[in-house]
Amino acid sequence: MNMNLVILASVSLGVMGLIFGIILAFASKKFAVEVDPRVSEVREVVPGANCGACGYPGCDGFSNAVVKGIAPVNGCPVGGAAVAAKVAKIMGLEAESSVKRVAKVKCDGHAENCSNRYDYQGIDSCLAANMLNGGPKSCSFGCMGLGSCVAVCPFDAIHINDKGLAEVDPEKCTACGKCIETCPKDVISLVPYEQLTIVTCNNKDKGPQVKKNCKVACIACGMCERNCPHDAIHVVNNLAEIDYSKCVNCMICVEKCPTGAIQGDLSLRKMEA
Amino acid sequence: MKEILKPGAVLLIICVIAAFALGMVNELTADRIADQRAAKNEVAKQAVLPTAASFTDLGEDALATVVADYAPVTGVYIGVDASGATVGYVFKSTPSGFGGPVEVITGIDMEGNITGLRIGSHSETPGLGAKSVEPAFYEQFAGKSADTYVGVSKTSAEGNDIQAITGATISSSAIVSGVNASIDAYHMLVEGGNGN
Amino acid sequence: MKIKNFTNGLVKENPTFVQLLGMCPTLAVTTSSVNGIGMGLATTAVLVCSNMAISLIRKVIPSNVRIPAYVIVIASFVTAVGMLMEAFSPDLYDALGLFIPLIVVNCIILARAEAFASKNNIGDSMLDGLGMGLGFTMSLTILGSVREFLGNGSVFGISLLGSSYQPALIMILPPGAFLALGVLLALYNSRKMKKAN
Amino acid sequence: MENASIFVIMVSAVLVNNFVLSRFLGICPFLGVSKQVETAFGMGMAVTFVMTLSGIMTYLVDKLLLSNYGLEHLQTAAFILVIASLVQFVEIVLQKMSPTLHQALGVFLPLITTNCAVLGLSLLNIQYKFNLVQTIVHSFFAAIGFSLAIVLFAGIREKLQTSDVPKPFLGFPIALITAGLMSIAFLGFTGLV
Repeated sequence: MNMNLVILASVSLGVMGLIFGIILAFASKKFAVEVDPRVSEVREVVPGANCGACGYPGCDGFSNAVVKGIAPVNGCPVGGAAVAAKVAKIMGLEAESSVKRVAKVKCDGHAENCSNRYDYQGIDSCLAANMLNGGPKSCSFGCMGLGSCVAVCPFDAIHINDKGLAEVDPEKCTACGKCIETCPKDVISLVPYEQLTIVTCNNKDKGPQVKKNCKVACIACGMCERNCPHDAIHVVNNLAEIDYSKCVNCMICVEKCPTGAIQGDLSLRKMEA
Repeated sequence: MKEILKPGAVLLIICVIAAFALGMVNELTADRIADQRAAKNEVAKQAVLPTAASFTDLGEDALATVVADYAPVTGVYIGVDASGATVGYVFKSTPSGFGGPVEVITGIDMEGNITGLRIGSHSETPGLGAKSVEPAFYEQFAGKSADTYVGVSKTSAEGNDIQAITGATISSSAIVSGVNASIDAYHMLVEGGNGN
Repeated sequence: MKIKNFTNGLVKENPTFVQLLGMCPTLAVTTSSVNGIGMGLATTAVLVCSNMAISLIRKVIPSNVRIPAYVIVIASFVTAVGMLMEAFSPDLYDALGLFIPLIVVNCIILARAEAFASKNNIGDSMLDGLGMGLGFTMSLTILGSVREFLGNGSVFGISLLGSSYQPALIMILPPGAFLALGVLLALYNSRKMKKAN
Repeated sequence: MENASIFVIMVSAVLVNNFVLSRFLGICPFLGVSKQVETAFGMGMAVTFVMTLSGIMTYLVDKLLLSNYGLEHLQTAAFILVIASLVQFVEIVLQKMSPTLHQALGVFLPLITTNCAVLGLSLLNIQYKFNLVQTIVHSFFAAIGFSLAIVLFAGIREKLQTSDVPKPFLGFPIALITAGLMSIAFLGFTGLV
């Protein structure tokens, strides 16, 4: 059992290992590519099957896309909700990701409330109509009901209702944000699933001018702001805005609003004790 | 500085453990493997030259000339019977076949006939070149005369030719080249007279 | 210790038919079903040990030298197994000895180490190694028997087609391996497609 | 083989015993990275760089360290360590130099490490008892053989995308059969040297 051969073997291979270890460490420092640390974090969380179902070249591709903001947080179908939640956390969207959110159309300007300036005969899409001097409706902030959002929704969660306005089905909506992106009027926004009190108006013009165009528009009178016991609603550039974390759906604002621009089903109101 | 050394240190430890383990295993097994191989060799020598009782190695210098002139031949053993008379020679040659060197052990008796052939260690493709270890192939050499070269034919073999393994002509011709080199060495040793 | 890790390697992510890894030994060795089994079992043994070893030391290894570290572990396992086998069980070595050096360069082992063992605990890694190894053995045996059947009319050495059959020698030669695997993969896909719709 | 001239080694490494189509080494990247010609070419260059350098380094390690201290049993482990570190180095440099090629090679770059071609080459260099010059030539042209095979294969596979292949044969099956036909063609070279 001549031991020195064994020791010689271990020493020689050990030294070679050491040299290569140092060279590699040095090289990885010198050639370090500034990789956004979040990319490796996302890469850790994603299943790593490189299956490409998300449409990106493997998980590395997907992680880069998520960190760059191109890919949606729930873009990994294989990972499902669990991975989406983790990725969202990494991407700093903690607040929303814990609360389930759905899209909501902030406009009630159907035919009786808001008249048309001209009769639009053309391609059945809001984007096209919007190019014609802001669309047929007299209120240039409202929903034109021509369905660009319906065309783009991958989950069939938004439709034009009988009143000619877009309406979201909260059960099907996955908050993917595609309708928000396409709507030329930016009249759709993400709202917590349980939120019952909604400001159904998107008009940021001054009060008197707005009254001419739409009967149920927000005229920025500030009644809601003054009467809200929870300081959950404020008028920001002539439009009432609800802070969903503070609002308890007591619906006092719904009663106080002179034009009915804030809507909520009073039967479901939650008066505190 | 520390994070440059850390990988090096980790690799160092892993390599040392791996090398130490390999070294120990090698110590444990080296001599057993050597015995095994020697035993196999002994068996092979006995098989190719059945008439010999024991084998002695060829003289140093004679071996040197043989290895120099007759390339793939690497070892020569003289077979002697119980009474000590030389009954033949066993030549070990390592021609390179398809996958690497093939150890060919050829026995030639004093009358100039090949008494037998065995294949030692080889790395030919399994199912093809590796078939050379089967009796169907190496039995063909026994009885061939050492006066002329042994030939290889793909189809039916007659006279001093042997039938190549189907699909492994490279391996078969490599083995035959080892045999022919052994035949040359045999002639040199026998006619040359310094076969002691 | 989920059983899924084991079954996953058998069919769903079969290393040969689905991931197309470990091609070098697969094509070179499967000239007969016996070789196929030999190679498969030898690889399984090494795969299980190396998966367990790597999952043991995964926390210690900094990521920029992880490949050299894993590879050293695998190579020493393989050499050690080869030496021990040659010393203590010569007849097994005669049968499998030829495959041992081939295992070192088998892509499956590093692929599983990199993709699985470096992320999971020892139990799952062992199961995954076993599953992948047996999946590999299974596909190798199938490929080996097909090639042997066409190549010299026998399976497991038992000649089925008798001497009248003129063997399609190409199947034993290297190109045959490509063709056989290609057709087998196509059958595998068509069966999966039929099951899908 | 050890006294073969440079030209003989070259022809045998590229054509006769082509590493992919006759010796069956390095098939995993050969199948995995041959979807487009430029990635195949990139892979070929990366493998050429790795194989040539690792051929030389393993030869030196063997000559200086292993052979004269009787450490042959460490051969596989030492060679693999050299190759793995070399590949890791290439990966780091490539990530910096050309991220697109690094992205395209992706998972197959670490697979070069266990690539049978690279280790097979190192072991063959020792088996054939080459001297340094012969080792360099053999390593380089073996890699050229590999690159030749993979680029040719990628060219055919690109054509295959547009041809109507029966449904179950799409993807790897048809690729394998093409590789089989190519390897039959390369069988023609056996015995040339």
